[in-house]
Amino acid sequence: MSRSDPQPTIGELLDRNGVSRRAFVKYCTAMASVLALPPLAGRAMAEQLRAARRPSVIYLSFQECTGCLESLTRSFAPTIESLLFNVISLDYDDTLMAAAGQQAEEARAQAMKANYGKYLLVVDGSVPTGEGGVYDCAAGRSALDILTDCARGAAAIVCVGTCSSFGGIPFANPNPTGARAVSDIIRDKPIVNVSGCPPIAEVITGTLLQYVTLGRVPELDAHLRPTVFFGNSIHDRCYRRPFYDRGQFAKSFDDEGARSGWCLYELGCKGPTTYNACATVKWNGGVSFPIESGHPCLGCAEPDFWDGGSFYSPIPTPRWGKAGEVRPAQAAELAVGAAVAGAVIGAGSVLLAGRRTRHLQGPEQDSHEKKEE
Amino acid sequence: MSTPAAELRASLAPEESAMESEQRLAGAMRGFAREVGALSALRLESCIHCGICAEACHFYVATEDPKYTPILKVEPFKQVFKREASAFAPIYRWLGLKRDISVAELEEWQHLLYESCNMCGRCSLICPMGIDVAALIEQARRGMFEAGLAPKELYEKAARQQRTGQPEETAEPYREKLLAIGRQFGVSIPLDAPQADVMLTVSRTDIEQYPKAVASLARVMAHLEVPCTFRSDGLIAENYGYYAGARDWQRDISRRLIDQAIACQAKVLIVPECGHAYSVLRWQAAELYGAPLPFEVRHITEYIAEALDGGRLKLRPADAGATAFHDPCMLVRKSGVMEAPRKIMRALGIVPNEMTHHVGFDYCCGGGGGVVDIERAAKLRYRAMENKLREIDDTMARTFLTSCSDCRRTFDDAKRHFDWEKTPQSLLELVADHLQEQAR
Amino acid sequence: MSPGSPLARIPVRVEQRPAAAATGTIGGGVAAILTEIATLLERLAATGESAAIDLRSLPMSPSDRERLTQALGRGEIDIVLHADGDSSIRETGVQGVWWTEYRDCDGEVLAAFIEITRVPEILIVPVGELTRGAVQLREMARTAAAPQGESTRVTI
Amino acid sequence: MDLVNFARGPALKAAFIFFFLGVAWRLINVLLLMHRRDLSEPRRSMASSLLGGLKAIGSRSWPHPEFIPRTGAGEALGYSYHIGLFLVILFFAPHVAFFGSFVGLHWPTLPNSVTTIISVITFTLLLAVLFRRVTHRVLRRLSNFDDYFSWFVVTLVIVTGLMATAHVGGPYPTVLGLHILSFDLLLVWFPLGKLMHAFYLFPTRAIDGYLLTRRGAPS
Repeated sequence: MSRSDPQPTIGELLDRNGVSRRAFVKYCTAMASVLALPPLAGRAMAEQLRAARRPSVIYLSFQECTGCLESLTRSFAPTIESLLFNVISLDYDDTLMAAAGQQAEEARAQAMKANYGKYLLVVDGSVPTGEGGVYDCAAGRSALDILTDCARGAAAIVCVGTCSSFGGIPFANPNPTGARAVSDIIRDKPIVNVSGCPPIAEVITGTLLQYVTLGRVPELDAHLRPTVFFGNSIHDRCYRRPFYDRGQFAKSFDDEGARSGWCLYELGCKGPTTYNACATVKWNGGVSFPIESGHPCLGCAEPDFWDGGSFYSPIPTPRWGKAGEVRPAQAAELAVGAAVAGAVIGAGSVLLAGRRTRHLQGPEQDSHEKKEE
Repeated sequence: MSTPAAELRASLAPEESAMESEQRLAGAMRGFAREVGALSALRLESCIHCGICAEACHFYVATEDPKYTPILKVEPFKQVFKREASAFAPIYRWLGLKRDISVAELEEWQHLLYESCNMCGRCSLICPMGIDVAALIEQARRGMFEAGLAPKELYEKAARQQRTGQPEETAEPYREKLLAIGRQFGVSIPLDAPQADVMLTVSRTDIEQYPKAVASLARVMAHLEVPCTFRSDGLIAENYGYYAGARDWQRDISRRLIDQAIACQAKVLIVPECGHAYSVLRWQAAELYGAPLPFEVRHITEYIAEALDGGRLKLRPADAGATAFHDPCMLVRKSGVMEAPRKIMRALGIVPNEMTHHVGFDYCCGGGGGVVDIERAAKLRYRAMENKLREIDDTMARTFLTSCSDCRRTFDDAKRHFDWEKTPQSLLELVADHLQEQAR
Repeated sequence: MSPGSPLARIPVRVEQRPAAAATGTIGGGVAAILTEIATLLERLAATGESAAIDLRSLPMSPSDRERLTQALGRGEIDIVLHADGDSSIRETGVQGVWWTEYRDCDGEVLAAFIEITRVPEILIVPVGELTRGAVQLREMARTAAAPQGESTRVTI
Repeated sequence: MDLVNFARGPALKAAFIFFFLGVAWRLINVLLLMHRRDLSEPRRSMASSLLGGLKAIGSRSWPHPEFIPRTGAGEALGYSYHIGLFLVILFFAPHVAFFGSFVGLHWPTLPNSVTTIISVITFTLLLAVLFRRVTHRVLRRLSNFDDYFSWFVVTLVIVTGLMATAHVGGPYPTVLGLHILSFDLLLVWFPLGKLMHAFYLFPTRAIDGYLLTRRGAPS
């Protein structure tokens, strides 16, 4: 799968594969729309992309469920998917590639060697670090080992999914495998996190496309996510926002509010604290997204979403550390316990105060009588 | 010009100025510590520093000087409470978060607690938290007394009264003066009866300055034909221990009266026209005495009003013209004697022109709390009472009545100082002058 | 689904979005877009600068969109672009205002725009394509002269 | 979310415990201090004195008419921001979700536009309150660290809340985290400073109201 330099430009490849200029402009314009770029930028993007060379991509899967890849393969229509593979050169993906075993590993080694310092590393899944990384091994090597090895020659790393971005579900309490995010392990390479469980297909392809178009890592937020997709919270772009502002909330999944499409905040929607493109790009080619289907946002694109309390309790719901949410009885118990402890200490402080004031008053005797003597 | 330190020394009694700094501090701590209790703690803890009490205080209203804010006057007490007895006191001491009070502070507060507070209780009525600020000030004075910082006028009077029963040394003992007043006004003075239903007391101010008021008391009581008596060993109603902040002396002074009342098996002890004497005996004596008093304490206006109610007394209408009445703070705000004087005035056919602030909300005469006795306080006192005089003038009254000899003395003093045209008169005297002989 | 099926017993209600008030008047959103289009048209006339409005970026309810299409109306030109699916480029009732919808092979809308331009740029063939076409034709002419088995399919 | 999880998790729990512990500590300290029984003969019956105490709880909420010219404006300012605070604390939807989860109840909420307007007004009033405290001669003389810090803590909660609503000052989860943290700070500061007046207010009014009524004095 690897090619020898000089690689043809993407434009040449497109021509060779019979993809028309208009089809490509159309694709780029659609992408620009997804990226929320000005509509006319699609043409410029098409020109830039045609002139660019395909980067070699190595796709590593670690502690993951393959949901991200499932999502990715549902990006747009198959023709566009083929377009995607015209834009990048996917030199290693142990799930998708035909080769297996020794052959596959050799392909990776070859691609790494040929494109050292230039290839794009895509990582899917968290990296277990417990017990020396024994929880995830391929070809006799731990994920940790493979990652550090592959990262060395990478131009940049794209973490696909919440697991590789933030640790995800494997990282969730009690994290038996010592799972870590890629950014916790690799600190000397540009990293782009495309979080989500899974990420929206168009967000993955869009990020890769953006990287190829720009030739560098795009603008990122504090969690290293591309701001074009992760710049707004679900809540900010949610079509149910007017209900939130008016204070109209569904209180249960089968009440009048839920049927009327009111805000799901009180049913635990994490939209306000979740940054992703679900409300704008939507899913399955723009058909819908969870809130539109009547379910609160789970906040899957955010770090620690699995440990953030029940999916069905509102954002400000108090949580007592790792133990879970506070129940009224538990809160009352805790309050009473604290109050009793406080009362005991208070009683103690009164004893101290009594001793202190008695001490200050001196021996019990009329002060004036002393003075008179 | 003398230095403040010298001025302070001059304001103190010799025993007090002899005290060393450590003695002062220890004394203050002792005094404050003794006053710490659930009630004072709640009051001290509740303050939110809203500053509203300043607006109730005539010293602040007159000067607009923030140091006269009532709650600020108890600051040393508050500081000692927080540092020694509040919930976090051990932590405050451990971390040094609350300073110890200093002698300099105590000395500064002498002026605030004694010279610029009449303990009139107006601040207690305005506090949105409901704090009885005046009660705290009484307690704070007790600490100041222990620190040897009570002004000499109050200290010496209190000391003498505790020792001898008389706040001042007089050429002729008050007992003799009392009998002389009887002779002068031609009323019989019942004295030292072994048994009487009613024990009478007399105000030192009346004996010295307003003998007619004393005679009027005897005359009214004689008219009512109730077995009553003065007692030589419990004659003076005032309590300078209270003013000075001398808790133990206050108790001893009260006990003198209590013992005499018990000795003559009195059912009622009558306090003459004196506000603080009534308030002290009525509300504080039992606690200091350690038991409920076996007799009732009544102010003479209350007693007369009761007699009017019972039909035992009838009064002739008084030709008083437009009349204003000054409610003594110690009687209304501190003691709830609200209706009695008005009932009496009605019986005399007087409808008073009320001042802007009246009954429970009236301004103090400026002399209460012993302030009228303190020489150093005079200048500020005059300033504070100007507003009161204006309010009285605004009533356009010809006759100006009150029912407290200390208030009367203060207004008389103002008459001299300001060349004020009104003369404060005693309600009791007016009653005595208008007794209606009943057909028997 | 037959009336007796258990599915029929699930209560279903069609969601009405709040903006879709059936008043018949043009909503504020539609009026704003029409004003914007007018401004862009004026600019096009004055400076020749084309513009486009991405319909994805406009939060519009289906009824709003319906009102917008009705307001703009249908023009004289309908173009279908057969490139990885059938996309449509239609002139609206206002000349110079085009309603463009890019679709994929399944007919799903990938992107929708209102273009304010003389001719949508995607229709204009660039110089490179012209020369490439010329090369192709010359090649065809050359091979047409020679005996030929099957014709070559050309993708444009 | 890390900050939010910390703020509503361990930090909230610690603050919650500290709040109840500290409040009980301070209240018990006052309660158990020595109390002398009032041995004087009451002017009013026990029942009417108690009633007087209850009455004082209400009547002291507003100055006696005699005092209004001098204090009305100051008290109105004080009350208005308290009312604003209570409305926003109790009727903003996320707050209902928050407090409701402690007691297992839900109650009606106010529309966000209303709570936002109230918050802005309350914030403005708080600024006015601070300005007054700094400029008014009595307040300036009385004020200590407690007064200023308590103001700061309350205002911080309002400001971070408004920032979260208006989406300024950083990503919403960060600002929300700061908002909840500032509330945690408020819980911790509550038993340490003058905010305790919330607990002392009614007892003090009632007890001194009772004592004054017992004497027949105005209360």
